[in-house]
Amino acid sequence: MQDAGLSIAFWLLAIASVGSALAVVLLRNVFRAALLLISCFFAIAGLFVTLGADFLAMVQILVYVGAIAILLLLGIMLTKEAMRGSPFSRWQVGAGIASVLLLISMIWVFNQTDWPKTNTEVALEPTTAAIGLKLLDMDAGFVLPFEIASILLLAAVIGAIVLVKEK
Amino acid sequence: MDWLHWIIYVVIILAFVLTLVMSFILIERRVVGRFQLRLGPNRVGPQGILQPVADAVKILLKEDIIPSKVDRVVHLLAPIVTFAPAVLIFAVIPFQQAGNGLFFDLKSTASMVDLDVGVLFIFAISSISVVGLVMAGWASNNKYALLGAMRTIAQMVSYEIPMVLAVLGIVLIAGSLSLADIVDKQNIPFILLQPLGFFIYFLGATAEMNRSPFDLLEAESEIVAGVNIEYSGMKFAMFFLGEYAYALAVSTITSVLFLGGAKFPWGLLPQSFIWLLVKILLVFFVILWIRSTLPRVRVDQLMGFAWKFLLPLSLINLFLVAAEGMLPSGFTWPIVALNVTLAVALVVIWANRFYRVGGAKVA
Amino acid sequence: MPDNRISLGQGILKGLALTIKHFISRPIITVQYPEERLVTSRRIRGCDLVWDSERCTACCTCAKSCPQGNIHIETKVRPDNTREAVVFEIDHGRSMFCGLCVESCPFDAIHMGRSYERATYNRDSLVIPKEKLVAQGDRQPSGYFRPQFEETLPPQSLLIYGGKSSEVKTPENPPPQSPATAAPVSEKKEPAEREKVGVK
Amino acid sequence: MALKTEPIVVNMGPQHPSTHGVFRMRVTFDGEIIKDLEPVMGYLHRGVEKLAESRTYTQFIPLTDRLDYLASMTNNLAYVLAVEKLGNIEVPPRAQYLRVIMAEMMRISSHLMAVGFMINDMGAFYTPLLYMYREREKLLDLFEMVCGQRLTYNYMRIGGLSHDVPPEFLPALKKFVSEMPGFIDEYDQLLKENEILLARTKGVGILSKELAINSSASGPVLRGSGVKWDIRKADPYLVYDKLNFEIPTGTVGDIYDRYWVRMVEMRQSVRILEQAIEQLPAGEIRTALPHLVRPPCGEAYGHIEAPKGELGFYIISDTGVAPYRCHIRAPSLINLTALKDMVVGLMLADAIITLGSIDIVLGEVDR
Repeated sequence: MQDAGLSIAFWLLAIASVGSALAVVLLRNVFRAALLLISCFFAIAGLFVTLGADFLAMVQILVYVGAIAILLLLGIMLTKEAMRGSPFSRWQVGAGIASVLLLISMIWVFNQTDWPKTNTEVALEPTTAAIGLKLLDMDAGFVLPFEIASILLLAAVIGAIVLVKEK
Repeated sequence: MDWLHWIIYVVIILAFVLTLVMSFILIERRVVGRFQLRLGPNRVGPQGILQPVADAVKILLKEDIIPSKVDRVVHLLAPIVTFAPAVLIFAVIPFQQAGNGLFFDLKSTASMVDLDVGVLFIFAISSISVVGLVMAGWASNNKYALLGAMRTIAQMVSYEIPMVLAVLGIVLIAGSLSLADIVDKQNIPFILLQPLGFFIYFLGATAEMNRSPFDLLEAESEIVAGVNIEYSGMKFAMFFLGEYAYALAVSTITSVLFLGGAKFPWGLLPQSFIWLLVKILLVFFVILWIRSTLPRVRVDQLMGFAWKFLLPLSLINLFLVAAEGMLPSGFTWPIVALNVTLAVALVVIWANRFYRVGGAKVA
Repeated sequence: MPDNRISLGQGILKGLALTIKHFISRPIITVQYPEERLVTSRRIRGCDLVWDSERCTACCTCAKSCPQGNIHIETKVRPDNTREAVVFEIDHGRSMFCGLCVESCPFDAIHMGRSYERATYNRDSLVIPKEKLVAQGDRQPSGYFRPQFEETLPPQSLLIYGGKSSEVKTPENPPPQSPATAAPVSEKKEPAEREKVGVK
Repeated sequence: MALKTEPIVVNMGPQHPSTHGVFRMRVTFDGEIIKDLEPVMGYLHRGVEKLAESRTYTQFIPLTDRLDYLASMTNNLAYVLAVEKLGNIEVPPRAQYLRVIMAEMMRISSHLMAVGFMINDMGAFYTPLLYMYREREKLLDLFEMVCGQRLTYNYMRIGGLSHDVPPEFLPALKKFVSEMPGFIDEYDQLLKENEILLARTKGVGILSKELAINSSASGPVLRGSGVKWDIRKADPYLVYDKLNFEIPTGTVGDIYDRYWVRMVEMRQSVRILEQAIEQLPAGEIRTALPHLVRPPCGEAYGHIEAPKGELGFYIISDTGVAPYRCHIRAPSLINLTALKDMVVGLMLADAIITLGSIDIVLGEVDR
């Protein structure tokens, strides 16, 4: 019963995420495209939930919907021709070829990779503490990459402040 | 999976939210009226208690206007996207803890679902309502609505950061993201352990729910109600109810995180849902008190306040909590005294600094 | 010189203290209108004119003094060589109640009214013919430029005395004569009725 | 980094909650920064000046009530002063004192409204405004007692007043005068040090001293910019030269200075009222004049310090019963012309409170 429910949820979310992602690309109205991008983020958060990654799902919504997509919307509001969308340009053909090549290579890589498979049932446990331990544990964790990433972000913040500082 | 549990809690939450939202509307009008030496609405029913019903009937009977040049789909979806998150938040609110209660005992915590990431859930969900407001502002095809939407984005994104950082202090003390756990750990209300965190959270939450003095999104005197300028009838009612539902949500979250939820302070009396209700009303009264006293800040001052005042203070607060976490347990009262002193001192010092660096641009 | 001190939040706290003080201890000043009514000024220029057909000599001074030209009078000469107003109409829809007609009447034949509830559903009924202009029911003359009425009217209720009538706190003024000739507008406007509001 | 942005033009008004009537501002925004502002007036134009030519001198008095309808009594006063100057009409001393009392009561009432609505434009949810309304209501009660109306008084007459005040007026006024300073203290407690108010008003909407003089501004707007000019002192009319009071002046000319000047002027008005009540003589209140006033041929300009600034009536007589020409120098209109210079470069919210701090009344702007 639960498996069937999870399967249905997975397929619905998968269709929603792929469908809205396609719509983001195909729609002419940039604002609606951005809204569909938000719904795509949502569907992906739902996929995380079906995988038992509750922390990641919440962070997905908080960061992608709450911050990134919103800033995207702000940018769109400041554009003048948002309703008409982006005009055709000569980059179109090149972009099409590049994306098809990327798709083919990704499918090929996915097929070639030898994925580790497990047959045991994974218990749905809270992941927050586990993630915290993984990130910050002195011995088994990724403290150094974590701190490097922090420094990188700090540098980016300072850079942004310097850029917009009033002369 | 207990389907009965879900259905019962959906009904309970909807009833709780809708009745309290209705009574909040009345309470707000009566209390603000009393602040202003007026009576407020007192004609419909005894003491005006049926006024929200009359308002609802009026607003439902209004003509539903869709301006000709709006983006129809987005225009119609926006009120729903704004209203729904405010109700969703209540899914994780623990209405009463497990154990001995005042009138009845519960085997498990009375909440729809006790998520392990409850605090994150609240912030994640509440950030969605911004999308609804932005949709409304954009789709209305009105310059005031657009200005309102831009203000909304700037305001919500900025104030979320100090708010989350302030609540992180609570999470550090409680050692859990689950709201039920947080309430369980509150032998003394966390407002005493975290006065500075409460201060930052409360101001941030006031801004997040567009209450005075941070009600720039609506700013009737400037941008004429902002995003909901083109809305009428039921669609406007959704925005209106959403705003009050969000006020209710903020009052509830504040009560749960900082005031001990359903617990009576120091456990002097058995815990009960009633204490939570009393705390919610208390927090809402403070919101109304502030609303009926203060003028609105300007949009750049609002941003300056978030980034130059609240954010540094919340970082200092987080650092202090982490440092205090190193101490051995058993020093509760000294820590309370220390924290209250530090909070007052830090606010005064930082306010002074905020003025000097020109955050508020006082000539 | 304006004060230039920098403040650290005490201004906001002072304001909050003031509002909570009002919340707790100040009386509500609302008057719940249809049930509770304030006594209007003795000189009120209410929204109707009261015409005394006995005293009117149809001299048309009021019509001439009206800035708007609202008063319409047609006269005829009686056998005893006095004149009589055949038509005496006032368009209240255009009146601004300046009271110049009352002021100019040499025979005290026209008075301002004391009522203030004269809303109607159509404009035609705002043009009032002479049959309806005479003092009747709640259409009573006020003391505007008519000191003989002013003495007899009930004293005005003032907010400065908490909404009570002005005579309450000024014992040096003798209470007014019994309102015999010009009765107060209606029973509801008795000062005793009004006092409920002040203590609320 | 310079981003190229598209300015947006917003029509604020004629139906906008904060334009204090039917006033329209065509504002060009860059984001929320004002690049240009064009006031559009005339939505309430009723041709009052022309109407004066077809009314007798007395019949025009009720029409002056409709100019600055928040300070009707001072409009009456300025007009009758101009006519009295034209016709060389003496006014009995009791009437002069009562006129001063009425004018100062009106000033308190008008300033209460001005400050209250300015704070309201700032976003305070009506509380300061309603506290101020409470005091204004007491004044309106007194005006009603004197002349029977609460808004359009029509109290002044050429050569005096229409009535003497009733006996219960002076005790009530004395009580008001004794209570009012306490209430002004309360307003100060609520507003004067409020950090949000300071942050919103200090250094915002600055009108420099030179510009204030050059644009012919008057009243609290001019005094807020630091110019000590008050017609009550500069060209004393009625009995102002027998009364002691001070003229407050600001330093910077920002919104806070204008607010502050108004608050201090209220205190000074209370002071004037105290003295005027004390000195009030008995006697006649109206010079006997013919029913139709016919001033001699000539012209006269009568001006007073109305709550909003210099209110003047310039009247030309051709010995008829009506003025040949009547020009009204409306302080609101002339103060409003300085609006653009005050707000360009500020934000939307600043423009609203700058407009509020000028204290316009559209009845007077458009006439």
